[in-house]
Amino acid sequence: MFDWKWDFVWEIMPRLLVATGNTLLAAGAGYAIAIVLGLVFALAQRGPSRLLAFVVRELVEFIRSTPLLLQVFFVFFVGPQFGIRLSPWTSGMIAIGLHYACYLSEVYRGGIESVPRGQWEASTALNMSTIQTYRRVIIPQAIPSSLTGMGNYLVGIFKDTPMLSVIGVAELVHTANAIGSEHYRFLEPLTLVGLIFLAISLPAAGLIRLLEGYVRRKLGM
Amino acid sequence: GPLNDRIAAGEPIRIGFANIPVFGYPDDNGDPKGFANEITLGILNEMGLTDIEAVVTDWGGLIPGLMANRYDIITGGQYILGARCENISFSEPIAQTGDSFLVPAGNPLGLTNYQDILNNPDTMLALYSGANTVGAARQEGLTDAQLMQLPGPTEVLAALRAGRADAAALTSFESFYLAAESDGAFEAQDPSALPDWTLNWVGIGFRDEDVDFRAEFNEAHARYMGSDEMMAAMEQYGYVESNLPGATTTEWACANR
Amino acid sequence: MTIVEFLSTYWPRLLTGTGVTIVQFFLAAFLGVAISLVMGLLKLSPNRMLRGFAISYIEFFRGTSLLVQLFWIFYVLPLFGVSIDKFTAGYVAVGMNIGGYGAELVRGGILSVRKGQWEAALAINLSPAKRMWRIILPQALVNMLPAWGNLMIELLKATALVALISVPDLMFEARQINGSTFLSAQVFGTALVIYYLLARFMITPFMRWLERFMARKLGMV
Amino acid sequence: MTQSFDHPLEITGTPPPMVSFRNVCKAYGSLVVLDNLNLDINAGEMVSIIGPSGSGKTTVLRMLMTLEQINGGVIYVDGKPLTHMPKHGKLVPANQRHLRQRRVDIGMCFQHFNLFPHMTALENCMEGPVQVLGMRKPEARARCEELLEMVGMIDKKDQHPSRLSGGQQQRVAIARALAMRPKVMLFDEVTSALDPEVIGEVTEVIRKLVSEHNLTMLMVTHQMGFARDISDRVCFFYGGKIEEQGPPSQIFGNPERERTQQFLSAVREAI
Amino acid sequence: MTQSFDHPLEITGTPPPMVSFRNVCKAYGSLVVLDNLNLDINAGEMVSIIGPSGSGKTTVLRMLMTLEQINGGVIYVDGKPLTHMPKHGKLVPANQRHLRQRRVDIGMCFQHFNLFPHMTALENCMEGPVQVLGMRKPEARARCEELLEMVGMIDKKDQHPSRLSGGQQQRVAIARALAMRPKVMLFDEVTSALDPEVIGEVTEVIRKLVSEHNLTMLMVTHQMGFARDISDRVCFFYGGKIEEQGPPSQIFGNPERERTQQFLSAVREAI
Ligand SMILES: Nc1ncnc2c1ncn2[C@@H]1O[C@H](COP(=O)(O)OP(=O)(O)OP(=O)(O)O)[C@@H](O)[C@H]1O
Ligand SMILES: Nc1ncnc2c1ncn2[C@@H]1O[C@H](COP(=O)(O)OP(=O)(O)OP(=O)(O)O)[C@@H](O)[C@H]1O
Ligand SMILES: [Mg+2]
Ligand SMILES: [Mg+2]
Repeated sequence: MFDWKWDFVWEIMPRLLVATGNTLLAAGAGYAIAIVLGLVFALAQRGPSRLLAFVVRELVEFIRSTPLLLQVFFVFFVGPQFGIRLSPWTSGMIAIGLHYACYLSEVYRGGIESVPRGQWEASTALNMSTIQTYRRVIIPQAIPSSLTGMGNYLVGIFKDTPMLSVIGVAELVHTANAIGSEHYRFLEPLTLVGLIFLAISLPAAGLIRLLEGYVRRKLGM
Repeated sequence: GPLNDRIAAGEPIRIGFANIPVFGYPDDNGDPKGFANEITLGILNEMGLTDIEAVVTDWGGLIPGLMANRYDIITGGQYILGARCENISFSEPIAQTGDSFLVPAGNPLGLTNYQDILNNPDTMLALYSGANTVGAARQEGLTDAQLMQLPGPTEVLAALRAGRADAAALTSFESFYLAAESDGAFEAQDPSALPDWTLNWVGIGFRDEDVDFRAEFNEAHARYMGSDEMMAAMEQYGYVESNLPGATTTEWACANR
Repeated sequence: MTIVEFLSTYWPRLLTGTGVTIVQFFLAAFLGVAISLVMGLLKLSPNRMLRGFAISYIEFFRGTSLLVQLFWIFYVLPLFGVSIDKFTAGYVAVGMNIGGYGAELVRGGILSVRKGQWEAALAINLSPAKRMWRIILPQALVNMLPAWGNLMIELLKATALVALISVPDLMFEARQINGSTFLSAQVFGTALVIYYLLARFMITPFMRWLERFMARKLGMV
Repeated sequence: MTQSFDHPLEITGTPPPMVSFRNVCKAYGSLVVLDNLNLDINAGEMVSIIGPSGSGKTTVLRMLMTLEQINGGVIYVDGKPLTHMPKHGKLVPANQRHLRQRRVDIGMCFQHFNLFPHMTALENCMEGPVQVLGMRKPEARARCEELLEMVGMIDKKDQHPSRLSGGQQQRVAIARALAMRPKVMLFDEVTSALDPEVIGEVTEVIRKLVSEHNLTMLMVTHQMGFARDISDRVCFFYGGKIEEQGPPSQIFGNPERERTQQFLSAVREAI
Repeated sequence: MTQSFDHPLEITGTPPPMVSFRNVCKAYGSLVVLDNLNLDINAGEMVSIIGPSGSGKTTVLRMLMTLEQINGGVIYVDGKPLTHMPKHGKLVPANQRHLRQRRVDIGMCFQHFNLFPHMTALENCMEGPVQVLGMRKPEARARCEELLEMVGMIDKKDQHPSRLSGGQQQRVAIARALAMRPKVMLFDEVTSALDPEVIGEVTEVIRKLVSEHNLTMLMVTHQMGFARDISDRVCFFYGGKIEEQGPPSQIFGNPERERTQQFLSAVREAI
């Protein structure tokens, strides 16, 4: 029953590799946005302005509580009704970046809260400003405990790029499904998608592990 | 084959289909509807088989589910294409149909076929990824710059509404159905505006192992095709005489499509 | 069709779909938490075999996507003679996938507990299991809870993928209704709101409550 | 924590005291830790706080460092209110900006050190001068290396705190606080992890900096020898109040109150 | 860390010493902290370790608690090897199981307390007796409440560590360690955060438990008074070695070595 066709694999490989490029690009750009924006969200929620904290809190809750698929859909198809007309790529990367920024802001929050209170007090005693305290004392110590979460999302963001297919970005899963419907064979394309994801995420996870080790050593932990 | 074994064991025949209007879809009770389903049920009835179980699935799950023995026959409107014939077995054709462009009401840009798109570089054509229309568009000289490949009808309609695409290439059944459902927002173009070679034949899918059952099915198919009984059932789907497959065989479609 | 008409026609299907989604969520969450704990702990085990096993599990389930895993469990395993019904296949796949991500969070949380706590537990000669369960994990939990809040919401959204193997959950019903009516805005809008309500008013409050509860338990308020 | 200050307290004396607690109250929930505390410390004065465990000694320092909010009263530093600010002729609880401005004058060294684990000993010391005082790096390094030298930690200056012994960490913490040269220095049991030899050295360092820069010093200690040695005045805390205060010779030699005598007789026994 | 022990060391004497360091070496990277340490402690003996900061006092306790791996030599407890185990007639480095078995005899109280933040004072104390010794809860509670009473912490028994003052935390840590009644107790500067009055009380508690249960005690301290009061023998550590040891009267009254005299004269000055 179980038949695996190698020649079919070689036939579809080039198309999948092109799609892999698209996936990498979308995920990479989205993650870059998310890393920075996530920190902004996390800090805004701890900032002095109650109103800003509330607004950002609700925004984060809304974005992370609703499916990325529908967000992408809305940015791309409903945006033009409000005069926002972005290309599929731009809307895709903004949507995915925004979505992951909300996840990362929660990861950062956990990291920040796990820094012992004594560190805040020591910074106060040196009369460091809030910004200096975050930048020099709290965030460097929050990073090691945030790294696992950040690693999870780096590995995870690749697997969310299929959401971009609803706006016609030809990423990996989209392409594999197209190949499947053309040939009525889904086994090879979808399995290859899994393997390609694995080939991307293994080095990514390895990189994070190295980074974790480096940071812990750097902190003398 | 396994299907005959099932029937011998007194188990129901499971037909699998995705939710695609006109071709095959479940009604509100989950009962199989659509012309491909009706014809399949008619032929099975002709064979004296009435113990049927309907399984609704996702489009992408149709073929893998058939292979994984989660159902026995896939209905739901499958074009008989060469690449597909290599991987599953089709019954003799049950319909022939062409494609048709769906455009905003009044067709402001006058788009009726691939050449119209090609001649107006600012236009964008929406189509389903993995569908036969993608190949057809490419063959007509269109490049990816003017093609927007989307997962399904929902996205295609959204793209037309948002002005992201100016026309969509769909099967004529779907095109007319969507136009009718759109309260006049869209209209379907004449299928004959598209080249003859884009005409396709629809078949019912079987596992390769069920070659014995398929032969019996084809025998009943020959008796049932075009019968008054069938044409009466087809009325509600807009399936007319010209949709009958005529003399075309699956063998020919596999070789030429 | 107005939204009121739409809802009055389709509410029974959306409601049963929501019910299935909730059941899938709880079963998958239960499985996912259990796997996270086991794999997270195994990855910290001094035994190379166990560690290797955990690493393979984590990297495999994080690395290949849930989509591919569902495909394999539902459509490919039967080719090897293992046929699981769709409902079970759904929550098992989602739970095993989330378990891979959760395991990393567990590991990260454990590593962020200060060294003095390990030493103090050792000094009263707690067995390794009790040391972990009674001293380290409760403190690790506090550090990782914000990230778990994310993961639970992701889990809820991930259950939407079981629609692809025809588990009649909310997303499946929404797609079916959309497939026959093309009332995309109403259908997906309603689904979006339901997912949002579940996440925002069930999961998030519960996780926040848990965070506060644990913080209180640690006397950290 | 709203209060009404219809009659803002005035600070008298010329020059005004460097630190001045006026009717300060502090409670944790229902536990009243400090009850109407009044304490003036003059510029350049070195005051030790002694007293039984849990009597609120650390709390006094933490309030002055603005780490705890007070429940009543006002604290003045250098003649100006610290915990409050004037507004429409009244004193209202201070906002963050005011606190930060006034905090420049105060530095603190913690019982648990609270060193920054991701910085070396030298980096820990340089952090304040460079980031807060805006000092140039070479200058800050020179100042900090000198301090680390004085506390006998120069050879460990490039180690992270996790690789230092208890006493070594404590000396780095002392150097870090002194590097800021605030007007008022607060020390919370900073000699507890030090051996007697090092205490002697550290006492010298503190004394030198105090006289050179006219620092005001407030320290909590359990080591009576250190208190006697270094301070101009000793305050004995008991039950949320100052039970007795005076020059060390008087407190240690001739205490008036019964509770003080009792505490000190235990001390004599223990040593 | 492999070693060859062709001639496993023998422990002599009847009864054998409770704790026995034989040629123990310890280095952090290139920094040699302990160099061929030999030290025997008899059952029921109370030994204090004094010495300058960074001389390796804490390291000795941590090695005995098996928190640090040693680089050479063997540590015996109760006549049996702790850091090693016999295998084919040779001593090989111990595995986790062996360590865990032998560790029952040892308890330690840390300089930084390391209380479990998620448990109240009482729960902290009861954790060991209930979970490790398998004691019934009411019994464990009775024992722990008695201990907390003795260290003056009974009224705070339901507080979490974050709400306790430094001295209060330290007393809970002492009670937690004593509740286990190990054969060998290790104390690392446990009186540093305590005021002299409380030191007196705690000394009494320790003395009482030691004589009642014949505990062996090894403590690091900077408080000479405490060392003199409580110990049968005082070891002066210097430069990774025991420079001098003997009964307190000898060490404090009549030290032989120059380095000891120097250290103690600083002490006398500081007090
Ligand atoms: N993890 C480590 N890595 C490197 N060096 C270390 C480490 N731990 C301790 N040291 C060094 O080993 C030496 C001895 O440390 P130890 O903690 O035993 O000192 P100590 O005698 O207890 O001093 P103190 O009285 O200050 O507590 C110190 O010089 C310290 O810097
Ligand atoms: N965050 C808190 N919540 C509740 N009570 C607290 C808190 N911090 C301190 N306390 C209580 O306040 C009292 C005074 O604490 P403080 O730390 O000022 O004592 P201390 O005089 O410094 O004692 P020690 O000499 O033991 O350090 C103690 O009884 C303590 O239990
Ligand atoms: Mg204190
Ligand atoms: Mg030490």
